[in-house]
Amino acid sequence: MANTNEVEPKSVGARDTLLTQKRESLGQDAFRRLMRNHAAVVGGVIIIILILLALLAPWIAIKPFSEQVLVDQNKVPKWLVSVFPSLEPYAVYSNDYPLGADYVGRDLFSRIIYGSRVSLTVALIGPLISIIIGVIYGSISGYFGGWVDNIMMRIVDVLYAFPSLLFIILLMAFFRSPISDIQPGTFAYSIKELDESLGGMFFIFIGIGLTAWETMARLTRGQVISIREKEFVEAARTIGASNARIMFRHILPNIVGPLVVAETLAIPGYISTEAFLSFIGLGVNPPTPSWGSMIADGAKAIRTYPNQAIFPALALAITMFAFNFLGDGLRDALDPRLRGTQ
Amino acid sequence: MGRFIVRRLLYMLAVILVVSVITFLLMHAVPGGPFTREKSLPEETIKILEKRYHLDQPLYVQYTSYLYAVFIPHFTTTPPNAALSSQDDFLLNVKIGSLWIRWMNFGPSYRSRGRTVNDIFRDNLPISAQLGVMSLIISILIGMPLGVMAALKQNTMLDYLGMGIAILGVSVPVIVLGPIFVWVFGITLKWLPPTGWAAKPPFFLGFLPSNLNWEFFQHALMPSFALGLGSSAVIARLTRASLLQTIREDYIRTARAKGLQERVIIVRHAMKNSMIPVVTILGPLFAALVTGTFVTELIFGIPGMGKYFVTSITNRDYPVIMGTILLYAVFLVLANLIVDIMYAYLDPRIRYD
Amino acid sequence: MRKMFILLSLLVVFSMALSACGGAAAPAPSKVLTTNFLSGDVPTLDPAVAEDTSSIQIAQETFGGVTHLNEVTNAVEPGLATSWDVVDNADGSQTITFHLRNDVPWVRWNGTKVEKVQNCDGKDRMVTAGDIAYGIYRNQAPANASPYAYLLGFVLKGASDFNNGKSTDFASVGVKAVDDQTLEMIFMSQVTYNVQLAGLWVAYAQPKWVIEGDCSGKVVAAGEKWIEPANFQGYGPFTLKEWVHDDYISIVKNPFWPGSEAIPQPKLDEVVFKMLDEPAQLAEYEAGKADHVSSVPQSDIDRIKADPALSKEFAISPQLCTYYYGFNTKASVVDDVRVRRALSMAVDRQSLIDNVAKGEQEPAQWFARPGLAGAPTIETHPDLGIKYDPEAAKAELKSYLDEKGVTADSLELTLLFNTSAGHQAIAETIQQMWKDTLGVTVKLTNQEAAVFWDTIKGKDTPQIYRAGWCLDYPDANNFVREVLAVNGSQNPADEKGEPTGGFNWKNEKFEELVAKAATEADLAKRVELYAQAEQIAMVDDVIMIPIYWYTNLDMTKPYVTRTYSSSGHEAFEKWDILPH
Amino acid sequence: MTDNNEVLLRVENLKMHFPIFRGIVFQKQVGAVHAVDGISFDVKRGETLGLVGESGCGKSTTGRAILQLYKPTGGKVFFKDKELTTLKRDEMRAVRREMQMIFQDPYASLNPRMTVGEIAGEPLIVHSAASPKEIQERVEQLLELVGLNPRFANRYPHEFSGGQRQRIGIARALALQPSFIVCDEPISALDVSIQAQVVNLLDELQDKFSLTYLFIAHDLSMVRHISKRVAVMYLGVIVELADRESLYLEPFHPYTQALLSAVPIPDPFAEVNRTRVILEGDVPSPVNPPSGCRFRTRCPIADKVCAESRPEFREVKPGHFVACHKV
Repeated sequence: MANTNEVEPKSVGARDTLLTQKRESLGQDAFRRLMRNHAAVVGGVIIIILILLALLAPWIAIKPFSEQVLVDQNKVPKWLVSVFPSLEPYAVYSNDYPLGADYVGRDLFSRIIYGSRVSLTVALIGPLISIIIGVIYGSISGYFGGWVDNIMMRIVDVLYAFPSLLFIILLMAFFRSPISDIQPGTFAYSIKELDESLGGMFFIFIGIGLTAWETMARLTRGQVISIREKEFVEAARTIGASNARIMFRHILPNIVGPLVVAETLAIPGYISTEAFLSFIGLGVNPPTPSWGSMIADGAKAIRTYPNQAIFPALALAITMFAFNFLGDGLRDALDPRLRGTQ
Repeated sequence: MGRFIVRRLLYMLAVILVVSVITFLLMHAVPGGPFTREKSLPEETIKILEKRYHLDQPLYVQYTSYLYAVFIPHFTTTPPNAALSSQDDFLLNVKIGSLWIRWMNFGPSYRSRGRTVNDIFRDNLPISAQLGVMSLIISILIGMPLGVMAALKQNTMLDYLGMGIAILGVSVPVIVLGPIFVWVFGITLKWLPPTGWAAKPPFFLGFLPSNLNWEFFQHALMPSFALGLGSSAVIARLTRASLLQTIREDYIRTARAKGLQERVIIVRHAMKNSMIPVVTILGPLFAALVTGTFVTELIFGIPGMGKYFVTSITNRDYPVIMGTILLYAVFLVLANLIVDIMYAYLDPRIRYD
Repeated sequence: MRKMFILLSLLVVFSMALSACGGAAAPAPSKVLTTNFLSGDVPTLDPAVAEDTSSIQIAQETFGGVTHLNEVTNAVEPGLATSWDVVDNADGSQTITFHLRNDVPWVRWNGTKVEKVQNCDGKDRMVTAGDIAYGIYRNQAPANASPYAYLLGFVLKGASDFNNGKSTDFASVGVKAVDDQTLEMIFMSQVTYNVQLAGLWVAYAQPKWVIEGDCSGKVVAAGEKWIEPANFQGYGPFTLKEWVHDDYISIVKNPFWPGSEAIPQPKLDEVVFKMLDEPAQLAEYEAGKADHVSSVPQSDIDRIKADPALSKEFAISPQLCTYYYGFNTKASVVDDVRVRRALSMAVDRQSLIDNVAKGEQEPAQWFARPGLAGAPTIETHPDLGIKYDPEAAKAELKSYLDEKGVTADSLELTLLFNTSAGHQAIAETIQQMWKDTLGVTVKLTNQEAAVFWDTIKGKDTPQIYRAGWCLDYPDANNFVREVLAVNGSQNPADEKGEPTGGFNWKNEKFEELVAKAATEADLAKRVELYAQAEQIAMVDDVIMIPIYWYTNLDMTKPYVTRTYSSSGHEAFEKWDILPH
Repeated sequence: MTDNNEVLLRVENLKMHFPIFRGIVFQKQVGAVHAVDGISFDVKRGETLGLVGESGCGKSTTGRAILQLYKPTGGKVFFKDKELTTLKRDEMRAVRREMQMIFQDPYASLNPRMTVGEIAGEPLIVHSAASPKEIQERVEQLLELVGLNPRFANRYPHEFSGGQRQRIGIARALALQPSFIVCDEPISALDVSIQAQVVNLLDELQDKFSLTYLFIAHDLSMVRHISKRVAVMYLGVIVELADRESLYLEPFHPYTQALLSAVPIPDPFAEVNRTRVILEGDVPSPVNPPSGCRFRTRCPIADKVCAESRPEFREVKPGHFVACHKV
């Protein structure tokens, strides 16, 4: 805070020179500092490329993700043998598959491209759910304080102590149960339908949202409490601003930074949650590819056909790197204490 | 502080009660029962089995008798003899005079005949705890130095390299890392045993391996690393962020102005204060690691708790589901309590009453 | 920080101190074979309540029945009984009198070696007819709630009523120890597999004195814990030495087992079963820490077959199980037999086996896997059942489509399988085959296992679902009748005998055939009866798509000699480790 | 300066207690911080009342309780003819147009995410249906008024110095043309060189708009210049209230005397002769204030009676009120 530039105008002339300087908002300042962070820039570029890949998958992927050519199963391109020499004795070559074919003869490359859709959807939906629920919840709890806060936070504590993974398994088992238990027209039925229409991704969202929003709510609450006591909030109350105005105009804009950073850093966690759910067989419905399910399938054959696990794992790792570096960069850039450094 | 701890412990009890209600209702709501088999059992057999485990009673009776068995201490004059019935095994048995105080009967496992949830806790939890503690140590030993290095050399190659290594740990899932470890170190190089755990019950003090020798560490090395690498990234990043903030505080400048050595400044002044966010994450991390991790235990063939977390649900082994979830909740709440106490140590401004 | 380092270094010092105490391991006995079970603790070693392969495997090695089934041929051989007399009674029941050998003592592992068990008088305890009757009593006692009580319940006189609590007197059950060496059993019908059932694990002898206590308290009752190593007593070729729950079980040679042609004295000193996930099993094996892998992961087969050393150790042997897709014959679309037949004929089983399953399984044409008593074989019935025939499949479907006036791609079909990568690969492949051959798009859904098993037998059984069946006892009756017939395990029915789910199927002719086959004494005629029944279920009514007959893929180190079991339980008493 | 005797604000027996909860399972109130414990005074239109006391004596709380930022525990606040403590939210909103506050910390009191124009214009948005253009014009006027270049309107607070920021705060307080402003130590966080500028600005504005101030400060020298009357607070109560001249020349209360003796005198000779009254001990906890006279624990002249009864707040000279048994 002590770093604020003193711009006390001493004379009219000084004022004019000041005004001719480019003025810079907090956002611009943050952006400028973000752009200086090479890792963050690289991360951001990778994410943009990934989004493009996901959107343009039908044009980039060389084959449909579900096309099986049974006789081509486990085929590998020639170049792969130089990377994994252990493949040599039994590999069947086919250069039609840039990264090889999987256990039923589907093109790994195309599936990785399409698989980015699931991972990126998770990367978008996770924060969405956790921000919508978590921020609203945490704001209410932190702003009103007192017994409201007490009750709301105790609820979070209970949910926090509840292993969400088991909750997902139980939910999935419940909603993917025989049709007779769930009658059409009910809420449960629509959820079931929604899940089916999303290719089984709905419960991944639920699972991710479940774990995520509690952390978000706690973070938001803490931030709101610290901002709530600031004098500018009192000032807003003095002029008669409504609770909603104070919340949206004064408190939220001031906590957005930490929240954005926390979410960006949480994204890799969501992506790996999807991978884990896929590993225990609770992921997307086949044949929809996801990196998680590809890794889970490939990991079983990792000694025989390492490419089937390693390439999707590589895709996952690159994505996680990108989000992590971007998140770290954003934090450095948005931290008001670091403002004006470098 | 004492008051604070007592309040938190009582509060923990409330959390656990709520968690138990939710779990109980949820697991009974899920279709498929504990005696659903690929080869279906005759209805009569299922009825007999349900009667044996009191599953034919109304849900509220089942729940209250569960609570009674788990939460209410029992006072008897008969010494514990869990042998005859797997329904009569208490975790805590204390003899005062001729009176036995017995507490926490988590019930029998439906799947493992003659075994109780308490048996599973006694045999498997220590192993998960050993693995968890070791992987936590590894993640701290890797994560903290990386984080400190990255913070001190912010935005240099060293920073990117350090964070890169850390993130790599969390980016490559154990599903891939584990088998690769087994392949490289277990099979190809034959440096380490590919699977298994060298410690077995009975455990020293109930949780320490009774044979803490080279063989034990040989077995522990790969799984601890596979598990610890993931958390080391979290620790590294938090350390970095927190240290970055701390070293810009005025008192660090003052320390610099005093002409203190940089090393002294970092170790004595900055580290302690930047540990608070790191300690926060250690709580849940510890709880998660100690209660076991499914994938790691499966890949490395470790007889820990983690597998029970997933398989008990698949088997609809109700007492094991309840037991493991409550255990997890207790660990989590306790871990958070310990974190809060650690806060007070790290930051003398924090007082609880 | 400093405190933390002090703590850490203390821990290190402490661990070093402890490691100094850990002594060198005792020299291993000469012939220890290490093999494995699947991951997860073996649920029980108590034969009375055992229900899974691992439990039964241990029970089979440490106990034994009156009769014994050859692990390769599944022929009935003498076990505890050296001979038996079969008498058909006028009321349709059958009395079998087993004459037991008198030289089998109860033994236990005393911590250092196997020793004989003494009775209250200090004499050796020998296995008696009473011990076997007690075993059957425990299996049927309602308090024990044995999941497999029904195996005997179906055939043994009075057993079912006793198990259900309708009768509380065990004397009403058709089991009697006439004297120590004579066991009399009364069966409800004169079916051929009574002798087989009498020798199954549900009828093994059990040590009453250990379970309930004896010798006026000198032998303390161990109750449910009698199967723990400290209490365990057995009499088979091996006995239990160690059971580290969820980790491993080890059994040691019982030197007091007299041995017979069917069950010889073991050559191995000890067998260790490690409980490991499939990939971990293989890793242990390849690292030289195991001598045998009981099942090889499908994904590693290519590599193993290409490896000069491993390929020699790799073996494929038949296993008495069948993999199939069932139909709910009353569900929409598949309620027409032409659709079902088209779907069944469109599955290229050989291609599926070669490319996906990879275990050299046999393409299944019918349900009861060859090798079971009474089951037809491909050699004798090459054209029985259903085969891959894309043209015929197209024709069947066309006739249906033309009649209904719809197109193939408008058919709404769902295939349900339980969540598993293996099932998924097969489902994905067959989905593609149906699409390529018939133009039908089948939706795949999966369910978590416990839910799935309920679903596929419930009133909303999906149109097509995955299933499989393995033997309880090696007779075609266990397959054809106990699964497919009304009230069979995959064809539940209400009290009136009307099907309610599963196959949702009833065919009077079929019922007649399988009932008749059960009691038919002439083997050739039996096979014919089952063949006719199979033809009805597989071709006329198409209640299922038989996909393949299982094989077992395992690997054994070259220095191990062995037999290959088709029942899923190995006979380790016939294995040996050669000097190497 | 108009000097009619119209009372603009009257505070009667105002109490502000903050409860303290304790309990293992069920939280119950075990006590309260007696931040403000029954104070009465009035402020006349156009005057400046200085409110002085050590930090923690409850003076800022008084300011906030008057503005109803805290709900007072007891007592009444009359503004013009309205009793504020019983007003509904909407009615209070209307009153807020007339009473504003200038805050102590120029850094914390401005929202860092809003531009100067937005900050100064916010009261207008909240309270009037003025068009954006009107608001913009008004904001420019306001900035000009407090001595800032109107072209700074779309800059952010972090680009300004402390003094400039306090000017922004003043502009915000003036936006609704209030008649009464609580100045909560507006200059204590500023450099000495800038303090005078701000005080002068406040003076100017008071003349221009006939404003009424409640000027809160922690030492007497600060309010001397600006206040017409001064009230001295100690541990939640007012111990002395008088005209500036009367108070500075003839302080009756031992606490006031002690405070005044601590003020340096700009005349070096007088400074040498200044006798300083040094107070012993610490301020007692407001959770458990001393019985009788609040000041007795540190009072050099206290005796038994001071512990027994609470001194009455009485007029010892016309317009000079003191709460002390010994006067």
